[in-house]
Amino acid sequence: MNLNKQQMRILYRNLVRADHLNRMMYQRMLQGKLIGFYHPSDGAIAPGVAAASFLNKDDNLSPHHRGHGITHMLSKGIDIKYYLAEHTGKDTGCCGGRSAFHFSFPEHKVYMMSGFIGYNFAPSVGWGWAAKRRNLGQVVMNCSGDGSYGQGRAHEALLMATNWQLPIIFYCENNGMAIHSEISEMHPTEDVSSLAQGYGMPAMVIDGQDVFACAEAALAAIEHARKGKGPTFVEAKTLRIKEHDMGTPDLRGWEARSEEEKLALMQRDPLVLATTRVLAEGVLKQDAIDQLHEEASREVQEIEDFADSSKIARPSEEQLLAAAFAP
Amino acid sequence: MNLNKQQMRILYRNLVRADHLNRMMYQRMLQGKLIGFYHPSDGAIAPGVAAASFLNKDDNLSPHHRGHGITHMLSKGIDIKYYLAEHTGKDTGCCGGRSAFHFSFPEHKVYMMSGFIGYNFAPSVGWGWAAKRRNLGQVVMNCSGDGSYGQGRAHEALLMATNWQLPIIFYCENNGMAIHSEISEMHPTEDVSSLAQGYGMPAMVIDGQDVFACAEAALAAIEHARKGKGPTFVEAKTLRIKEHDMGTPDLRGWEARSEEEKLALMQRDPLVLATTRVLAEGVLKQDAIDQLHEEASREVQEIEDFADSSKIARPSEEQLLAAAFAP
Amino acid sequence: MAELTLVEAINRAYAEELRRDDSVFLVGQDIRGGIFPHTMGLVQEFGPERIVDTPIAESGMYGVAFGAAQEGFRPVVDFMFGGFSYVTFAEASVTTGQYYFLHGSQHPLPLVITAAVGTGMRLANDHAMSIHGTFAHHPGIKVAMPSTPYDAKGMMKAAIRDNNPVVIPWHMGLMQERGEVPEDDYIVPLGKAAVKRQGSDVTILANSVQLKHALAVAAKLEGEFDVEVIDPRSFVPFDMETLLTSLAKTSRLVIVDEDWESGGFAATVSARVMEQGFDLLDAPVIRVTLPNLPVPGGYMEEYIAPNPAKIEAAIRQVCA
Amino acid sequence: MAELTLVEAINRAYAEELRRDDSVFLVGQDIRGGIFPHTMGLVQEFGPERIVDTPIAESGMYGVAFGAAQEGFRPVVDFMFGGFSYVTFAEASVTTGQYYFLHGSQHPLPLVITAAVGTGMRLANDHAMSIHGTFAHHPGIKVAMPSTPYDAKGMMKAAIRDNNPVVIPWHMGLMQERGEVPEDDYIVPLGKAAVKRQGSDVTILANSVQLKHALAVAAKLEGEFDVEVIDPRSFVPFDMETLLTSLAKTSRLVIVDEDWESGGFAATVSARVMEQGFDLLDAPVIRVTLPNLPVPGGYMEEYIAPNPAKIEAAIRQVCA
Ligand SMILES: Cc1ncc(C[n+]2csc(CCOP(=O)(O)OP(=O)(O)O)c2C)c(N)n1
Ligand SMILES: Cc1ncc(C[n+]2csc(CCOP(=O)(O)OP(=O)(O)O)c2C)c(N)n1
Ligand SMILES: [Mg+2]
Ligand SMILES: [Mg+2]
Repeated sequence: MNLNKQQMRILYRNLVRADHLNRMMYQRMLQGKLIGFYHPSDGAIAPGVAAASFLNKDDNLSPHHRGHGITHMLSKGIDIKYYLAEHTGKDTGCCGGRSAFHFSFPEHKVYMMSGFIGYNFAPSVGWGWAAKRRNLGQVVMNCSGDGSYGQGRAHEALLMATNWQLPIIFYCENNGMAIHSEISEMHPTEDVSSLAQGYGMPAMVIDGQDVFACAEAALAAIEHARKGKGPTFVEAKTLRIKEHDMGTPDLRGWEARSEEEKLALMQRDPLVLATTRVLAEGVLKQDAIDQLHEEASREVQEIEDFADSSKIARPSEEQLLAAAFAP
Repeated sequence: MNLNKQQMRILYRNLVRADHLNRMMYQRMLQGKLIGFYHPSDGAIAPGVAAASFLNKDDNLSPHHRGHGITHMLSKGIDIKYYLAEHTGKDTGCCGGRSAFHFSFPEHKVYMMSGFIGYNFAPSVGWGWAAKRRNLGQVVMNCSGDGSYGQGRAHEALLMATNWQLPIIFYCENNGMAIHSEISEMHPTEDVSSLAQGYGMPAMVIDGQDVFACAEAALAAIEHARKGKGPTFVEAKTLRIKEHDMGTPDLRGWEARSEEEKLALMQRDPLVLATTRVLAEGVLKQDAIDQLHEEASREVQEIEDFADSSKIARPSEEQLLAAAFAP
Repeated sequence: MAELTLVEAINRAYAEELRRDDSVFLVGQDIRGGIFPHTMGLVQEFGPERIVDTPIAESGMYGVAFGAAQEGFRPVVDFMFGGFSYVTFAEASVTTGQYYFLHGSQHPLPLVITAAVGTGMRLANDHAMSIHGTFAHHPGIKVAMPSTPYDAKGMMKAAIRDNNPVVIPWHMGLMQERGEVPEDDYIVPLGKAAVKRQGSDVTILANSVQLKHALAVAAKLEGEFDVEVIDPRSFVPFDMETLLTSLAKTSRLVIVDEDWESGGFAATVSARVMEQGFDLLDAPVIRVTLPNLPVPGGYMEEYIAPNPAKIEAAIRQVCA
Repeated sequence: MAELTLVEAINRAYAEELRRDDSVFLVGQDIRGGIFPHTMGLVQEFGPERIVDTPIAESGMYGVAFGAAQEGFRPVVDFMFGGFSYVTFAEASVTTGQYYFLHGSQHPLPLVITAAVGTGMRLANDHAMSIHGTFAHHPGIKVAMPSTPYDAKGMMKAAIRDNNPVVIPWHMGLMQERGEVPEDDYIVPLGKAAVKRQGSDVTILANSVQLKHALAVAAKLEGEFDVEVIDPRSFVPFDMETLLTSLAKTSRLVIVDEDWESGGFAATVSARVMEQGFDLLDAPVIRVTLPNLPVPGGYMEEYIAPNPAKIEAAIRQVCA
């Protein structure tokens, strides 16, 4: 599936936005202007942009936890200012400031995050079941890391999705690490997607640094699912340039990762690669690119202003108790 | 791996015993002389006999729940009278009459049963881990049904066993059913062992009605594991001739299984097939076979006498509370 | 009005709700064919699209309900035996309980968790444990349990129509319990206790099989003690008002609960009475519960489960 | 004697037990490198054979501990955050709790479950929930929680040497709490409460971070109320004797517990005091707990968690 220029521009623009937003989150965390923790997405923004940029509004999306799903959500058209407000404990936050890093945009079919790695698999089966029963061509984009496939829940979802031929894309953003653990120790084969073989599920392995390659794979899998042909496993090999979680040391096993290693990874930054390509293929000129960066800076500014000018949520215990159950 | 005659005789003898014991359990349940429930093993005794007859005493065994593990336990050298006493609530039972259908023979490294299908997988990883760390050539024989591989726990065990190259045999007794569910609806490929491909784990599919074929596979997998070469998946295709659980209707999906279907299955009863073979190959003569049956009848009688002549366990609540924690 | 068993009453609730609302469906293991009779005949009427069997994969199975509920369906997820809900407990308790509230109280999660529970079948802990107390410990989930066929139908219908996750365990000891069940579309509201017997000497709070025991003991002690018997029916929300009204009259309370002494629902009620009804009490509240032991199987469960003799002894103690 | 933080004290307990007994080992996720500092330096001394990292597969990870314990090892299994134990709750609670007793009390299961718990990090429910109450609800498992670095070391050592499954959560709010920790090989026996402050007007039972709050409030109210402060330390077994002895003196009790009101440990203690100490009481026992809400994150957890102001208010109420 070849991308047209319009599609490439959408992807590139979202990549720029994702990059700016990740930097903003990192900065704010350093400055103590973010609640809880932040898992930086440096080097790993291409798969999420590709997975979510061409979903329909009524497709279900479960964002990967890295970068706290911002990459995915902005690409699906969600206004991140409500998430930043949430992540700073403000009453304008998407969950009223109650959820810390969790999020919910039900009108965009991004229902939730749970702090349990692997939580995404079982609900995806439910969304896929609902989509199949409704038969309106909805798909489920289930994004999570290589580590999440350790969970038994992943198996149950792969099994049930294949049994029922559900329209689910198992989109694995494989950065080769889970906290300090290397995938070579935690998974026995070269590719996580080898698991798909066990179910007879089609699988693709792609370069996760190449947003365009990722999008081609995502679009193919989405089309496959929309046509009722069942699930696909897409494995994007990506990188983690920074530490797992800000404040946690950046180790491989129990030794520090070297700075050279990380410098080498930066050479394969997805935005660097995509820029070379859009310029070379005449998809965008440099001034258009500059403009995208300016727009993204402005977007970041607006997002931060919104969050910063919002009030800290201060409901009383009684108000909270009154909100515990749905009417 | 070819079996010698001595091995064939051991297998045949255990098959006869398993057959007699299963009939006894079925009878007793009908007569109301068994506590709880019983899941008859008619048609399905060959895999368990093969899996357990050549284990060492210090190898770990997790018996399949069908037939309540009796087939497996007797083949490992466990005296079933303590289990029948348990299953009838007697104080001579292997768990003091406290456990209903559960069992425990720690000195034989049959530690437990839990009522949760799939419970076997995670402890097997622990036994395998311990065996590897001790490095004395112990193996873990992990027996369970096709249905149990629906559990995410199965995936976690397959993954960790391959990562660490643990000496575990994943011995799947695939009778094509789980309660009323057919495997064709519950698993997407022809063989459950296709799952093993996902981990790069070696797998074998064998005729579960042929106790000798099962034993050849089991012995090969055991040897592989003892030599430190890691886990193997062994899938024995077997049958369920009777209902899932005594008292539950015998359905396929939601329709009754036909009597013809079950009559056809009986043609492939493992004891019938094994008898033909031992006679044809001169492993046993008819009078020796008759004698094995007589011995098995006597064994059953002794087991029943032991259970029936034992007293119902009647500890006080205080005695039970005093036994809640290990000293 | 028909005489039905408790499982037949649940069956009626399912059938009526499935007919009424296309978004209602059932998911479980072997519920099409049935392990317990409460789903009998449903697949024939509603088809396997709405009576859904899954592999033995409790997380995935629960995920069907959870995800479909977010999508606007109204699933009933059947764990067969209550203990099996623990196989996916992170989802069934934590993720479920926090979904609505933590995410800003904007999107409901209408689902029903059901399962058979209780002693009496001699199956031991993993097949006999109660779950109402554990679920009641985890906020964001309603929990109720029927004691009669009438309540079983009305409570299940209320749960299916509720916009929150609701846990409805039913006790295997009541499976064949018979009672009048109207054919109309009625509900038993979640959160309302029922005074099953008026009395002035002592209040017994008891549910499910233990309610039967309590009523039998109350009848037996007639003349000696005038026993009021209350069925809480719902644990979350709990009808404290009805209980305190009763205590204002009787000043004495025995709580019977087939769950463990430690951390069970009986402890919660006793602690609340301590805080809200201390001055009403003429004697300490006594609990009749399971001792803190994994439920043994075989004959032994009878030695430890609450029973009429223990209830009677508690009444005598609290009235002494 | 060194001044150590609570996590350093746990680290010492691990190192000493790993040195003493070759059957002791640790299993978890990323404990070699460490998420929290309590495992720092251990892999360097003991190697990856005894400081074992697993994939993100809580059941499999727990299975390493469970199976190895049956094989005679003495594992400590670290769930990172307490809520993650729910991912494999069928095993961690039911199968673990029933193993020894149900199978005839013949074969011990010596393992330690540990994890970080508690509010204060603003991470919300799944990362902030308590687990001691839930585990205490499930029989066959011991549960204790350290409030000081001294207790952390001695309690962890006791747990590792115990022949039963023991759950030892530790509160993130005490991670950097400093205190004297002897270098000797001492243990803090499971099941013994500690009277942290003598008093005659009212007893406060409080643990972990809330013990700090309780002691601060007691000091603040000095002169006005003479407050006795007891740290239960162990929930199962629970030292009822020490509590009743205190109540014989004070006649008033406030229980502070960072767990939900419904089904939490505070409810159990209140109910037991009702049954065993009713006549000692001059006022109803009051609980200061989390309200029945999924723990919100952000600033909001502060609005609902027990704190010194709420404890003080409870003292004033119970002494009124
Ligand atoms: C059930 C559960 N176990 C462990 C964790 C702790 N944890 C948070 S992120 C993470 C690593 C996830 O790895 P992966 O899925 O590869 O995503 P990545 O962080 O590499 O992008 C772990 C183990 C958790 N949050 N939930
Ligand atoms: C966790 C759990 N879920 C469901 C059940 C109910 N159950 C008991 S046996 C069984 C079927 C098992 O199928 P399989 O593993 O193929 O073994 P078979 O009975 O066919 O020999 C089921 C679903 C259970 N005991 N535990
Ligand atoms: Mg990763
Ligand atoms: Mg089967």
